[in-house]
Amino acid sequence: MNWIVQNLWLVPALPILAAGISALAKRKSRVLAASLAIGSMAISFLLSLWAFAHVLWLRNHGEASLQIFDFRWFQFGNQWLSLGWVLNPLTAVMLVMVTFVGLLIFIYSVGYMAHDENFTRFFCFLALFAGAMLGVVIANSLLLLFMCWEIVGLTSYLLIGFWYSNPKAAAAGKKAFIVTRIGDIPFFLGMVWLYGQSGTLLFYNGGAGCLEPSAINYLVAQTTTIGICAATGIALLIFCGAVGKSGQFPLHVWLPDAMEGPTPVSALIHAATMVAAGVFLVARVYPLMSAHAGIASVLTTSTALQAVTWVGSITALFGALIAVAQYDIKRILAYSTVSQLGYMMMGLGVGGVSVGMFHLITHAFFKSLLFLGAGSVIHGCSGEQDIRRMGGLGRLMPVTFATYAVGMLALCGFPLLFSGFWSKDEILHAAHTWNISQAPFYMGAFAALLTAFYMSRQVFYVFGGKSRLAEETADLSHSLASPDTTNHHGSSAPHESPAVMTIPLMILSVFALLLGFLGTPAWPWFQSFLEDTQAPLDFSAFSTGGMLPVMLSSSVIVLLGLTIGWWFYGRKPIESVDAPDNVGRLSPSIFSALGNALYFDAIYGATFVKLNTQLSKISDWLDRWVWNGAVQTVTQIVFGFAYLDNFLDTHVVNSGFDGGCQGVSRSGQILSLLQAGRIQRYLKIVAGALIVFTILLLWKAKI
Amino acid sequence: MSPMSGYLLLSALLFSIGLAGALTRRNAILVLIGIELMLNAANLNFIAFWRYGPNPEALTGVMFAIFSISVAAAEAAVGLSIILAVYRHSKTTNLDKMNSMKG
Amino acid sequence: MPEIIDQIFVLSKHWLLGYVPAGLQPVFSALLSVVPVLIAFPLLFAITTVLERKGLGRMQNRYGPNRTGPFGILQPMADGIKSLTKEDIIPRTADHLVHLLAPLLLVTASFLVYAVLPIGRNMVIANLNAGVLFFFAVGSMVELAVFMAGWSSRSKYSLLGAMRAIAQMISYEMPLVLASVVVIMAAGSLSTVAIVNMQASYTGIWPHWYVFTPWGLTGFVIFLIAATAESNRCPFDLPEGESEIIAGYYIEYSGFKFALFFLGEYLGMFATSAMAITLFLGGWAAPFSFLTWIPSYVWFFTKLLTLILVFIWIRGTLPRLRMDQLMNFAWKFMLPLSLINIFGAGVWHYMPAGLLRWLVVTLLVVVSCISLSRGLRRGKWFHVRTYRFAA
Amino acid sequence: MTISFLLLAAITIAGTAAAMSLRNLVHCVLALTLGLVGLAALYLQLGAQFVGFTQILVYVGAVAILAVFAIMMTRSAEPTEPHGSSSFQLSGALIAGIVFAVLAWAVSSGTKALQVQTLQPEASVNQIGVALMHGFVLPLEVIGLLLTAALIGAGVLAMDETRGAR
Repeated sequence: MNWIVQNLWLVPALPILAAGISALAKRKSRVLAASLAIGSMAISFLLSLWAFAHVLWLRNHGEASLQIFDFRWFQFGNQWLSLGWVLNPLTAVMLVMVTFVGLLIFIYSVGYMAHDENFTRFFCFLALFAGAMLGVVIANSLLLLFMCWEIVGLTSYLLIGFWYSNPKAAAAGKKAFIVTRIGDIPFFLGMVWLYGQSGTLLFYNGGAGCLEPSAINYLVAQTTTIGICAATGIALLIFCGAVGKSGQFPLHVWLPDAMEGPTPVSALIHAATMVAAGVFLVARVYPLMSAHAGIASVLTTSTALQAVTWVGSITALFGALIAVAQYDIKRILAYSTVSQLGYMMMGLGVGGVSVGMFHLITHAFFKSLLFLGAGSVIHGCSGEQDIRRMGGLGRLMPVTFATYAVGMLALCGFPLLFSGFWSKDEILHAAHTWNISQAPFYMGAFAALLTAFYMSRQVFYVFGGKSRLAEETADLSHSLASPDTTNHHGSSAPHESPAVMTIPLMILSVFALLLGFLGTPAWPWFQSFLEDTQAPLDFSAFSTGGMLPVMLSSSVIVLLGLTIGWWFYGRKPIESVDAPDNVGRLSPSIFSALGNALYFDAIYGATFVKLNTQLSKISDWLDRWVWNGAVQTVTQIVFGFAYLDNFLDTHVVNSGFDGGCQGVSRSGQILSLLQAGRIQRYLKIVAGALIVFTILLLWKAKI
Repeated sequence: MSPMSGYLLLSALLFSIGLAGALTRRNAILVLIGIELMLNAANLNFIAFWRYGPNPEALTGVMFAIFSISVAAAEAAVGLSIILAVYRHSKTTNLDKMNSMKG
Repeated sequence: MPEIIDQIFVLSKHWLLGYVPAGLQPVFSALLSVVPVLIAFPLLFAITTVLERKGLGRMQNRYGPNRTGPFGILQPMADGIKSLTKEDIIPRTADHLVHLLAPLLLVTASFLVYAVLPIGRNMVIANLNAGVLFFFAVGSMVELAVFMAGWSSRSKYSLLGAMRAIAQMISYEMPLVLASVVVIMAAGSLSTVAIVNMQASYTGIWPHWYVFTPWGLTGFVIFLIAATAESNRCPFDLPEGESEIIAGYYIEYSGFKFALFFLGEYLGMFATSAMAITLFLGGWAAPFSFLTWIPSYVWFFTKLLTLILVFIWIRGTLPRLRMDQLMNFAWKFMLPLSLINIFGAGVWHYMPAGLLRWLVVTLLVVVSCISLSRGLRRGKWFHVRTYRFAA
Repeated sequence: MTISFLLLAAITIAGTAAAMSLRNLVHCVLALTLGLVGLAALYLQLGAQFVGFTQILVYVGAVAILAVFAIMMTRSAEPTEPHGSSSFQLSGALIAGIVFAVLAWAVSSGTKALQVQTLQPEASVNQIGVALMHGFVLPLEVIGLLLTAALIGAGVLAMDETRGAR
């Protein structure tokens, strides 16, 4: 067995080790923490490249590209609990992506967090997070995956709430933790179910793993009481975990709020890796997802995959709609991420692993580029996040602007040149040929239009026109009337970020440009790499299977979206901070609804949180008016009777009733003896029970 | 009487002595000691069953006894520190006087 | 011929047993093993007292006892006679029974631990499967004896001394046990005989003592320090510091009971020294392969006397610690270091033999030792004290 | 039913009974120690050397000392404790007596059916170690976790609250 396969564990272990060491380090040892984190990540990156090369080598030599290494962890009873890691194309691609993007973000963070006093802690968490994410990627056991998955959840909580003294950040951290936990409970149930059915949690184990044909066939054959086969049930439960982690439709609420964390965290967690973990999970258990009764052919789609598709397409449309009406630069990107994750899920559902994963990889690059660019903008504007207060930054921050534009065009899917185009087009094409329904295709196409629109809106707001930040500072200096403060704020005139931040941006933008050419229809190298087939260079692929019409129409859609964006925002520059949004003027009510994320937080608040309050209010009202009125009426009547009754009572009923009352009170007293807060009395009762039960047991044995 | 029943009887007697102590004494420390005694009686049972039982090579009884001793040690440590904490508030170790939940 | 001299005690025991009826043989066998130990070690105690007093005297530039007998070597006899004839005073409010039992328990426990110490080849009273565990289990009884002595006297000083002694002994028992764990890991056995046998082989002329490994050396040093504290000797003699609590828990004892306490303490010291020898210094094994012709028990007692001299030397050299320093030293330095040492022994076990593992384990131990001592120093332990004199 | 068993049983019972009935708490703990040492000797007699020594190490070396410390720190060494009402004591003793009677009945009626192993089984330290590291790893880990938690918990509980709040 090759060295890299045996020692693949080093890839996640190194960052975790770095995190452990920097957790013990002093708060002042900033250089140590940063160099540990970056160094370990760099080594992990090199190891990942090695692993990638090894997979390529295996492919070229026609060997099985699935390499596993299992070991026994510990024994309980007669069973051994095994863990292990797996190296296949999927792992290799994810490893390289996570370590590379992670490394760039780590370097970027050195500049971004330079002024933070908890620098050391930040790098500790960041390294732990990256290690856990890599653990998710290499895990060959659902249990190991789940463990790392939970560490990822924990670190995301820690990182989102990194500025915990800000109550919003603390609340966002909690929200992210709790919402993803809601998804994790079904995931855990699915895991338990899977273990109960197949007796193993290893994915691949030389024929005995739970993702291998024998186990899958067994699972498909099992039927549950509600009529679906066990495989589908387990797959749906596991998918719930992915829904939580990837911010899919019902559980997306945490992702926008998570933007309270430092921007590198947003880039790392909420663009490149953590949210991708959900998509990755679905890709990892794809054999389980796609398993269904009957013949396992590619054309029919399992129930689980249908669910994935529908959830994904709804999320894609939904996220894009909301992103249109946001003002916070990071929130726009966050909703865009939600939307793009929906795309990935949709791609997984309609087209298989390679389609969804291709978008995941390209998206990781350009979305982290966008986030880092946004971070650079925020850094340059001294923490300002509202796009209405920006503007004109294109001249002041040329590098950021150029790279941001690349990222934006890649996200929009600008035809032919940018990576987003190819990956998104792949998904749309797969959706077009889906045999269940055409609705996901149209939803995806509309989301693409919206994507182009809101991204151009954001870019025009931020980089176009003239700077509106000055207005703000003028106001501030006026209100505070203190030259010192003005000077302090005056230093916040927009400026280009330092090289440690811009260089990662440039590297990422190169990848955002070029990565798409790995997976064009003419040369689908990436897809064939994941699916273990050969990829010929074939330009005729464009014209087959309706590929060309889809490409053309999506190009038109993107250009249309960009044009609309220009029409509304670029044609004449935005004048002032308080000017209403140009689209918002068309239909303010809808726009504000979108601006408030379709009131989803409010809905959750109103339904789950307020339910109690409402119920109690209703009860209060009932109590106050209905019952009380009735009671009052009855009381008056009763009063009348009472006078009559009193006479009878004192002489006839009283004696008997008193006796009853006394009986009740006496029995209460006797019972209260039992619960007197005296431990020894409880112990006596336990001893008495022991006596009684032993006697009963012996008696039964005798007879 | 077989040797095993001798040990079992002894264990039962120890258990009863511990129980009697836990039931009759007023001092929290002594009650805790009584409970420890009951645990020890159970340990004697485990060892006796291991010695005379059908499957001694599995070492289950010995293992049980070892784990139970560890648990008893942890229990004693935590129990006694609880008593200390309570004493700091109420200035008594008499169980009858510890009848208030207030700190 | 050397074998016969080496085994002379074992052989003579068997020879003697031949004259005993078969039914009584187990009893006599035990008796023949126990009685020599019961005689030899108190004798050693007697020698040590005079040795210590004379040694300390030399270190303090005086003679020490030199009146009784030639060079004062009969001093222990005189001491014994004095303590036997002294009046045995029991305080009026004392708890008589416990007051009486405390020194007896101390001495009994101190003697019991000798059961598992191999004094020479094939010379051990009981080769127990869990010998090291027995040693520490019975050794922990000493704490109870100390408490009984301190509490039963009904004196504040003795109770305080007892509490100090127990706190100290419990704190140092942990590094003591953990330091010996490395040896148990290496030997794969809790039996003292097996541990010594593991060390009684040679590469060339060099023995396989555990002290000649980085973890073994660390363990040995920790063990020695903890043993000093366990036996309440200087510089850890706070429980009996004259300037603070007069004589600690045996303040109210006089006469022969006092002598018993003294005996118990010295026996405890011998026992821990013997354990240190057994665990780290190869027990009765000769230090070089060409010296194996010297009988094993001679080696054992040579090593024991050397260690005792080290103890005396330490006592004559180092000043007494403060109570908080003592506790901090145990919990913040010794305990973590011994835990790291265990880890180091594990690393040693799993690395291939060679120079690399020497380097790695040494580095681990040294680095952790330095960083832990830095941690101690930050809390201003052992810093240079400056005084301002009235000018 | 050998002499040594009877002797050790007598020591154990005498120790524990004294521990539960003496008035002075320190005497109680000392008597308890005696009883537990007797119990450890019984373990040795049954061939469970490791458990016996562990019993001595844990109970004599740690629990008894701990109890003594607790007694000292709660000032309950003086026999000022007023015994509960005699009816309270009587009922407790009665219940304990009945429990013993029932258990004795169970033992005497139950052990007749048992096949009794006459060979002395072996439990060397090696075997125990192997068992701990193979079949009983999970309990061992759990116990380790429990002990750590107990260590921290006991420390926190016993910490002076004015210092803890700082």
